[in-house]
Amino acid sequence: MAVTDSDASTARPAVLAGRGLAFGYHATDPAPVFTDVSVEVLSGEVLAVLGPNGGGKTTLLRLLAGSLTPDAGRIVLDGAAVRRTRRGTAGLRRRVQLVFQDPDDQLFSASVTQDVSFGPLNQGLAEREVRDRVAWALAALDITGLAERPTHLLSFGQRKRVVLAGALAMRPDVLVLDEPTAGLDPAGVESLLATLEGLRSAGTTLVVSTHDVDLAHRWADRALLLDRAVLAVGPAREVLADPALLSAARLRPAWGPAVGSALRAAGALPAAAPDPATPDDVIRLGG
Amino acid sequence: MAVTDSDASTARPAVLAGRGLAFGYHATDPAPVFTDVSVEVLSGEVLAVLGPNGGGKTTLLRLLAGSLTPDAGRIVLDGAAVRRTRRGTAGLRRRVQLVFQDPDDQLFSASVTQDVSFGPLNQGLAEREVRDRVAWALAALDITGLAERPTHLLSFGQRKRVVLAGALAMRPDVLVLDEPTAGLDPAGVESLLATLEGLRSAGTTLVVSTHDVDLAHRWADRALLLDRAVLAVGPAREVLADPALLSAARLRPAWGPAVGSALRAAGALPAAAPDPATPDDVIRLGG
Amino acid sequence: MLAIDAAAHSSPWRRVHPAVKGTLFGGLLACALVLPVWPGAALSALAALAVGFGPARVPPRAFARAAWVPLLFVLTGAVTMLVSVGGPDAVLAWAPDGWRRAAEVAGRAAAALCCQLMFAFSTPLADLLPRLARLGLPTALVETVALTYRMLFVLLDTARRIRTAQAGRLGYQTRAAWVRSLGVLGAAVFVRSFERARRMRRGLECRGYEGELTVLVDTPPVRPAALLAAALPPLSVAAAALHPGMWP
Amino acid sequence: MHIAEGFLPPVHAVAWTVAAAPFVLHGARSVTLAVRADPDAKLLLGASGAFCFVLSALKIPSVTGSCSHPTGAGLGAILFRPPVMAALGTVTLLFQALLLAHGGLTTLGANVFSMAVVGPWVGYGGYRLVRRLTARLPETTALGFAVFAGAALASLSTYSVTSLQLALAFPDAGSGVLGAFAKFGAIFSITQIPLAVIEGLVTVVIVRLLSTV
Repeated sequence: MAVTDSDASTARPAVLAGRGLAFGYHATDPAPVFTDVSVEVLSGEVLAVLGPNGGGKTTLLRLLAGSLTPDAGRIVLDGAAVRRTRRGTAGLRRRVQLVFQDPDDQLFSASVTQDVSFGPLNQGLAEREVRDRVAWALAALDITGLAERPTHLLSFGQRKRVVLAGALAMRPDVLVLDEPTAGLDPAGVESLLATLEGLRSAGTTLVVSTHDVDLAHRWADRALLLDRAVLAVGPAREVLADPALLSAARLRPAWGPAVGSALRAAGALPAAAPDPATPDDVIRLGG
Repeated sequence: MAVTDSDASTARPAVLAGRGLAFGYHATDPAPVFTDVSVEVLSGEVLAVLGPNGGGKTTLLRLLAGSLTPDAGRIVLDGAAVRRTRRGTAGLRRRVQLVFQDPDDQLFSASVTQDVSFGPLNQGLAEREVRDRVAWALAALDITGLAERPTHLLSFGQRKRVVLAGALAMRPDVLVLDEPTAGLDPAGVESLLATLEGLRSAGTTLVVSTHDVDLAHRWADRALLLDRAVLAVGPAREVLADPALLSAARLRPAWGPAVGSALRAAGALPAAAPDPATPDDVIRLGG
Repeated sequence: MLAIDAAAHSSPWRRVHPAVKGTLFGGLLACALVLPVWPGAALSALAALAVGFGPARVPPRAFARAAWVPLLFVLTGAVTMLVSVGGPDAVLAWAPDGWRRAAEVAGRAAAALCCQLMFAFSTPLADLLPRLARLGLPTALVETVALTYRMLFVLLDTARRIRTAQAGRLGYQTRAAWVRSLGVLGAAVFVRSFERARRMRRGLECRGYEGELTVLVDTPPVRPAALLAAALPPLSVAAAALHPGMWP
Repeated sequence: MHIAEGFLPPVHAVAWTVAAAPFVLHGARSVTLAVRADPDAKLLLGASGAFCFVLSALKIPSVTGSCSHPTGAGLGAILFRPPVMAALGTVTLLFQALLLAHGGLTTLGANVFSMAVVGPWVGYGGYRLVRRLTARLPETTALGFAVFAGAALASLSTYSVTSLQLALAFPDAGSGVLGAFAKFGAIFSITQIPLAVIEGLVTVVIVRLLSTV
């Protein structure tokens, strides 16, 4: 049942990997979240992590970004295991930036500029370079106009962008995003995706957790299904087109591949055409 | 372009209505959220309120539930305008219960039973009847097993259910839910929908805000599109099948009607058959 | 979220009346404090540990982790009793009988600590709060304390997440960064605490809140037999310690 | 620096409880009156109590390499005034004893006296005094000095009272209470003086940020 991707990993090098990861929140829950999870993040890809709530998505993301230390197993950055020292963790955090689901957990400063400059200042950069970094990050997220605004007067979508700018200002190689589209309206989702796509084409690797099977199906290069263990990992178009796999991960099937098959069977879509990615694609077919 | 529902309102009486509502958060924003919004909530229906973030969904819900007082216009309960007195507001709040998106806004007590008992006790009921109400509300939400649990050790989905039970224990005529499915995984959404459907068939009227066009299309009786003004209101299957209307409200089209039309055009779905509600329906068509 | 609280809520003794657990562990605590340290405190500690790890099934690892900090305090404090300062012969000298005194104080405190921890590990604080009203405290005060309990978990969660986010952006790498990050964190949590209060008022108003937060509190009767049984271990410890003849 | 459960002889434990009682009762009365006057104050005070608890659970770096926690007495006194802080501090200490095993139930009175009574009053006094002395300096600087003094003095006085409480309970065999006070003071000063400085600095950052909001 599991889909493997032995060939995909040969094409691009793994920039980040977790090997045999185990983790549990022992203080409050005797049962571990998972005991043996391995994952490779390939350079330049979008890796989507999907699974039910409580399946360990956030935990895996936090382990990969050095925000939690695994009980067993290790994190490998550019082929070298990350040491469990202060310096080792700092090195990992500098290269891999985690963005949480709730922007309020990460917006702790009074103004946008202050908040985005927090990371670069901690890296000990000169003030001039900090300013450049902040300006660049705000421009990349298309929020230069918000620079002087107090954070508590921003809308939810704006706050999400400021948090992303704060992570980006660290110039990470890998951005790890926990449910980046949660709480955004459809227009907000589209515009955030366009921004993230821009970052990806500029070379940033993206790891994204989501509940949205259709979003992952149309956007991610690879998908990993996680429910206290890796249920499947492989090309998103294959893994997320398999209703049996998705049901095992307590997810609903994606519309795109289901509709694509149905339309192909009905002769309304050429056999070689890709699955529709959005309802608009379906409407366009008819029009 | 606007869809009206003059005929629907004749079938069922309006239990709750807002007429000519205007409101602004003057302390933080000089621009009003909206200046003239009218809405009718029909007895026993599920009314979905959709629109972009910042379009006024939460504000409208709070006005309807007596959590905000309109700058202009009035709230009408069972045909009588609600007075802007303490008693008038208290009466409205008793009949119309609002459940916020974040359960931590409404959970104040250390244990589930204690928290759910607050509303009924506040109504001055005898202890015996309060106990019955609590037991009934917990059973209706399928969380009888959580009765003795501390609220702070519950998952997000569980806390959402406890808040709902707390609202239900007031035996309201109308439940107003702000983004009830936000933050839930697909399995959690399905199970909550089943629970809400149970409440509806027991006679509770539901007003629900959501971003999820497909969810509203398959579940709601009527839909209202709101973007600082009412863009459309009418039967959900009509309003949410109209891509132009949805696009005006900065929403994406729903999959269901788009796929239904495409399949009908391809001859894969009988002309009289309903639109598929979920990807599973599409898969079943092929199988 | 807090280990002791989480363990107490899933304790098999959660349903035992707080007065019964209070009698048992409070009695043992009194024995540890009042009786001759040997064998009184030792017996109290043994009884508390036996009952705690036995029928009350307190998780040993969590217990050890919780006991560590106060034990460190006890040991540090006891160490000072080993020496005497400003004596006639030397500025610093071994205190006469210092070992015995330090051991006595440390032993007593360690025993008392075991009793306190076993009580905390089997009795959620939430179950004690309603008793405050029965002690005659004003309702306004009891409700405020109960709200503090509820909100502290929400705020603790917020503080942890902000801290994690700061750490992810290298906010705790150097001492200077640490001070700045903590200041930012403290200010953010303060602002959030007010925001929480405001939002909770808004949320509760919809549930009919007009100033009172009355809730249904289950008041299981205290069974005299259970109280008696709970008093037995402390009484036995007291008897054994006061009648050394029982000891060979 | 919480005195652990069982560390004080019973007579001392009772005596410190009696000493702290009037302050706590006074604080409880102000809280009760505030809530009766405005029921919504209940939510604010509950949130403030939770804030005090969370503040005292933050980890601050200490010289010994381990971590310690701020007392929060100075900040609490500046934000909420000492009488209210006596009540909020007592709640915090009770919660700490039962939820974190920091401090005990029989030693609650002694800990309340040092952390919820003396600390806040000394801190508040220091804050007001320095505020008056620096009235001519620019506002930000003056506020910074005053807050630093308040927070650091609150922390230092707390640990001094704790040392005194221990010295009274366990006088030195040769030099009595004074010698014991020197001993306890010397041992705790290794960690507590740097902590007081750090807590002072952190509190300055907090108050500066809050005054800009």
